[in-house]
Amino acid sequence: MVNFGFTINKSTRIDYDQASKDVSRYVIAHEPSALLCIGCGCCTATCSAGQFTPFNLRRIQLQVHRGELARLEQETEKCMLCGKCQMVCPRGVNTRHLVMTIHKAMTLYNRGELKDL
Amino acid sequence: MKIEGKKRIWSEYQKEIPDDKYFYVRSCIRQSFFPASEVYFLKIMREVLHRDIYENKHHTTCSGIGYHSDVVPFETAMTVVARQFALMTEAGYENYAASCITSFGLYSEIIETWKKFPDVLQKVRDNLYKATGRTFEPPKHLAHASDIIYKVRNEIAARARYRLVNRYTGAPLRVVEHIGCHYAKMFPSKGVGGAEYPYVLTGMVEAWGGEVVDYPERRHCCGFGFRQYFIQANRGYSAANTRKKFESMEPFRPDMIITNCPGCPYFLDRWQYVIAETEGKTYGDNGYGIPVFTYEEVAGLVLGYDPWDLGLQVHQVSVEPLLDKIGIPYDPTRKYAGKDQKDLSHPESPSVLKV
Amino acid sequence: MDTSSQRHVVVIGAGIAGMEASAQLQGLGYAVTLLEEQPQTGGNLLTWDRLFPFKRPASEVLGELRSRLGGIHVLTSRRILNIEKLNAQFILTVNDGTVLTADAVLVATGFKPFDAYRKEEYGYGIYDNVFTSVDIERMFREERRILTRSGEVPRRVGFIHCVGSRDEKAGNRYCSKVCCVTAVKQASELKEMYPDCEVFCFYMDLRMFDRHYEQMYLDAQTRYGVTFVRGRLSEAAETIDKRIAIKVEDTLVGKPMKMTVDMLVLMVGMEGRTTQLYNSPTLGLSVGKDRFLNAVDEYTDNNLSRTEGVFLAGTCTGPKHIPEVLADAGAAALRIHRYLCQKA
Amino acid sequence: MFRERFSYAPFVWPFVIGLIFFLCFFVAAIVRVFKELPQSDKIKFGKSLFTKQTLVSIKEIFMECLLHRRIFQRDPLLGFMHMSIAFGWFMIIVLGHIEVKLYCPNHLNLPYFPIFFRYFVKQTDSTLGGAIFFFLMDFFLLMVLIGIGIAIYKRINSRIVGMRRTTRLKIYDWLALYSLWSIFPLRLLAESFTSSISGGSFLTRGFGLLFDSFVSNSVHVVPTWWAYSTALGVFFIAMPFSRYMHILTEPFLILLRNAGIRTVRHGQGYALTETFACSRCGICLDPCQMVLPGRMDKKATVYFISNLRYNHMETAREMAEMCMQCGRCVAACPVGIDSCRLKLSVKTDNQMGQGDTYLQYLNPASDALPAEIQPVVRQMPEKPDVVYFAGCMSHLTPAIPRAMQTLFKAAGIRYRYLDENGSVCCGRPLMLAGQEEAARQLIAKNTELIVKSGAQTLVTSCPICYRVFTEEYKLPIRVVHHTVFIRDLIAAGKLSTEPVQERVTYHDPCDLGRGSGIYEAPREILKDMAVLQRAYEEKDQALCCGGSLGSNLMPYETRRKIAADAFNRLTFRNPDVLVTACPLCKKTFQDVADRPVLDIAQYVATHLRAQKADAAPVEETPYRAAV
Repeated sequence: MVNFGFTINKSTRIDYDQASKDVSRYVIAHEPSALLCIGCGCCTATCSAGQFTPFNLRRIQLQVHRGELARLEQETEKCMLCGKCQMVCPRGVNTRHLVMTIHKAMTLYNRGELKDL
Repeated sequence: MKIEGKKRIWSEYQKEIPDDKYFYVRSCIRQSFFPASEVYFLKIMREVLHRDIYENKHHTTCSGIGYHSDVVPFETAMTVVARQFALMTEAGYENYAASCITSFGLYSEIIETWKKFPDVLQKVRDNLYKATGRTFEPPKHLAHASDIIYKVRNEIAARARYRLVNRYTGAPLRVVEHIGCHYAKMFPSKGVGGAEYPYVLTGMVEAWGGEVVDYPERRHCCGFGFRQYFIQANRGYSAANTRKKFESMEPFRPDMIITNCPGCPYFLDRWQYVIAETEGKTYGDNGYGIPVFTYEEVAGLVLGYDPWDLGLQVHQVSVEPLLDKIGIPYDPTRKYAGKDQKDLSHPESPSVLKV
Repeated sequence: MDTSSQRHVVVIGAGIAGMEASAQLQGLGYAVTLLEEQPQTGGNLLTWDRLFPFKRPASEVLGELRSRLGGIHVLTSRRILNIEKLNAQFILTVNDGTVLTADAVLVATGFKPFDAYRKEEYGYGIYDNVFTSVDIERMFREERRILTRSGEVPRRVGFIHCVGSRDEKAGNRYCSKVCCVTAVKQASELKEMYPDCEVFCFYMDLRMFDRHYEQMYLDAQTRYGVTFVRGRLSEAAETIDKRIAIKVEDTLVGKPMKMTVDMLVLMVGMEGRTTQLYNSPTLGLSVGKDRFLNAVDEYTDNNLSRTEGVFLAGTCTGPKHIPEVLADAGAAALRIHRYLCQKA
Repeated sequence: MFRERFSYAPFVWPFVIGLIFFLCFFVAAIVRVFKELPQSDKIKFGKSLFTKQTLVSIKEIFMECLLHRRIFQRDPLLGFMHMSIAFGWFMIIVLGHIEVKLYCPNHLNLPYFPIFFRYFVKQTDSTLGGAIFFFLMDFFLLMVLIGIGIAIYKRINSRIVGMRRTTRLKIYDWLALYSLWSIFPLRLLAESFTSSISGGSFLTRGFGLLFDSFVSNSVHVVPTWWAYSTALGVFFIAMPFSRYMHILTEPFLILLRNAGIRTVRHGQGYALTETFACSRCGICLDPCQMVLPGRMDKKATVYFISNLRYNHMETAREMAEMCMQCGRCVAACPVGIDSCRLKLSVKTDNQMGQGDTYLQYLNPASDALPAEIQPVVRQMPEKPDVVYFAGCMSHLTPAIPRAMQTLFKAAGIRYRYLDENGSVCCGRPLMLAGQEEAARQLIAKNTELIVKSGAQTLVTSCPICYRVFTEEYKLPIRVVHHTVFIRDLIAAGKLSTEPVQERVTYHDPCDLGRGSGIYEAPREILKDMAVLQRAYEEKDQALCCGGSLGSNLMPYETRRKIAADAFNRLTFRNPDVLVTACPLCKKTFQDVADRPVLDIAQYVATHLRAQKADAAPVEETPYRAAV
């Protein structure tokens, strides 16, 4: 191997064909109201944790479905579970449990224990 | 793939390419990296097809590289270009032919600007006159050199000694055509076949017996990108783009790549070596790369010129397997022989990429 | 009925608007001639299988509209060659040599679907597995199955919203209104047909503007499991196995995304049907930059053209869905009635 | 006259085997429970023995385990049923032993002897002593039989004892139930058949004479004693696996509870005792709003405990995650099982992340939080009287903090609004989700902020916050919910309200009422202001609004159904306004309300009598306009 003074960049785009759908499947199976999201961002706007951190449930749950799983376990650990998001969600998504489910799924996924459903 | 659909689009993007009488300007990059290509363009046009192609040794860079690297302002670039046009006007030509794609893009951009803003043109005329005492007229027709070869592709085909056909199987060679970004992406109407499905190189390949491969990332940049290459730390980004193209074309198993841009053949060729050496990946058969050619090189091969005279020894990816496939004879001992058989010494062999 | 004293109205275009307006005018006591270029009445409705929001068969709606045409002089496969105005009467020359006189003319020429070829980068007509929403309806209607070009059941399908709508490059700045709902409908129908097929809708904004449509969207998400991605398709390309590689940005994630689908469905928008008629000096129609016809007043006189005796109805004045077209046609009939009463 | 006929008969064996089996099980269970108790709890228990507490416990055991006082309070007939079986049986056992002691003082008293006393001992009922014993034994037997009769009828029609539904039983329950039902009728038969030999009173003698008129009693003596013994034996063997284990577990539970011991972890120690103490009487079914209107019949606490007991952990976990933690079942439980705590202990199994990764940004070393919060702390007046914590949810009901600020100003109180720019959550929602470790981080951060304020009183508008502030925070200052705070201000004459001509119903928020025992303060405020109409279900019977953060799983449609149902029941008497004292209740009810739903702070602030000129209240938006 030759050292050229640089390495070839990895792609940062979502490659949906290659992305893992396991976490998404797990989350939908355990919290079906995840399907109801329309990405309006109410949850993120009202978020207590979002005041202090870049915690963004709207994006996190989409990342789950696109298989963009890097650091999602740590991301969900920013949530205080205060439940404000659940009160403001116009679609009735069970957001609090959604966070917990994503965290659970990510823990299992990172341990390689997420079984194919 | 429905060819009728493409034909319908090609029919909407036809441009007028004069048959003869061109003022020709060279490319900074090409005359350094692939000098034979420009030499053979002139040779083919003048000696084989008997056209009038005029060249003036006083022309300069168009300053496009500086412009696209954000170091030359547009006003400066326009004045530099105006000087080239002045040389053309002085020589009595009205058709301007550029060897470089970026030049072609810049000329197109400048001419369109002048059309829309005549006061800018006036200002450029004033500036040029003040600086050099020259006057000029914008060209009546602007063509890229590949447009001209496209125009005469059938004449070349009629004189061809070889065709882009696998001599063992009789099947047409699978050719990837790669168009320089500045050819038609900025002004789709200025390119033969438009920007989405450019026809300029496809036309040549079809005329010379090959078959064009349409792969998903065909629109993607070769990775040169000017700024991305010039700074060493950013080269990984440049190479990543090239890799994306190769990953996309790999399943189609192309025999060769034909290009019409100065940077593209260089980067598509050299980055194959870098990808092989950093990631261990090669894209051709048996550990070789996919050979990359300029259209002049391909035209030269088809017409039967000696591969080493066409400068194919300066390619990183070996061309010999392809020459064998077509049936073009070559003398391996002459590969690194310079003028008067002087030994130019052999390059070191890469550890991964087979040469 | 005494035809000699009856006023005569010519309706141009036997689509939904033309048929409905004709029926209403006849009900008001006018003699009506309904002209249609195509061999059948029905217009764009003929090309559709089922209609949102309840997936009612288009043929049923068409049957109902046709059943109201009794007593109306319906002339199909006719083109108008010339229109003259003599005093207050219009004299129309039709391509079969007939000459019609009319006290009022209703233009109900409708729309045509956007020609998806014009979005070159989507590869319609070039790649085997790129289809339009019209193609999908035809498959539903004629083949009862949606299959790829090579006859296989698709495993992943992408619906692209706003093809030829809200797109300066395609020359159409407006929203075609019905495509979003149609995409939701077709995506749901597809999931109903193939529950294991992954279905994606790529949208810019989801415009579920009317009653029941939000419910359709909700059902599509939950009952059918359609995935909605906010992002417009930038380019499509064919892979070696004739699938379609697409590039979009998932704007809500904030990342570009690459995906391979077995079928790509382009939701083509509505375009004004710029026929010869639009240039007729007698009709004096005012054509907008968007190729839809301008009414005298978009608020209060939506059915009035700038020429006395010439009226407008249906999608020739802009994208509309069926209930709007029916209401518009009824309103046009009443405006004609008022005009003819005032003249009498 | 008294004569011992036999001292042994083979039919005693079913009973003896059953009893030995049961006693072994019971002793092993107690040993296990003790071993599992944390060291501190063991000490607590040791210290509680032979103190005044023991007397209290004994009294409670008598009142609850025998007389079933709590069930009586709920429904007299149901109470009578339980009391007659438990107390009657207890008295039969006690009297039986007294009889043995009295008449056979020297007899080697084997456990079966008092049970089959009538068979073994011939006694005359013509003496006074004999007559009294015979009478008492027959009396309590009759008592038990009546209880059994009601119990059998209850299975057919539970509504007569005030229960809309009863529990579904398991196989061991059925076995124990049928054997229990048959024990006393069989005893009656056996004693009746034996009455001509060993004597009897009104019941046994009467039945004995009756039977004698058409069957030969002597033939049936031994078989019926066999049957009686078998029924007892079967009951004892089935008991450890059935719900009847509660009979002996409950007294033990009372002892532990009165020693201050609580659930730490499910399946162990106190929690295990609670699990076994549940009689699955089903009294918790009717109060549970998940059952009605939620239509999740199987999610009620009784089944949760049953799943725990039979170690169906996945189901139990799901039920714990579904429960709203409103505490209505706890309030209703005749055994006093704290099932809310049990459920939390189940939820705690799933800790999200490690203590050091979860909510890392709250770590003092991280400057993400202080940057946002510190300015608030710095702006505080030198020494505010009160630090006000509105709570996360109150930010969704801005009328509440606004009203509180009006009241602070009107009463001339120097306050600091701690979470004006958003807050660190109080931690209770995390606790309710079982995330204890993470909650501790929030508690630490908030404690730091509150203490830094220098105020002597913390006022909060949110009962959820209030509960955790009082239960888990170790704050060195007074913590008060705004209901109490306002009540005290009015009582001290610092605030005064105008009379309002409208009917008001007060809704007790779960965490404020059942959770913190604050029932009277809001009522005192309201009854002086307006016509306070009682809700049909109030105080510890109060309904949950359905918005609860206790449930992780409950879908939105169910919550809405529960909210609508609760609202309808609350407004049964058609009040003009519903007043509550929780932002979550207010917000949840507002979505289903047909009349104004106001927080008590808002209500007071709206009807404040103008007092001092210098404390001009912030103008309150008329709440009518909001509906």
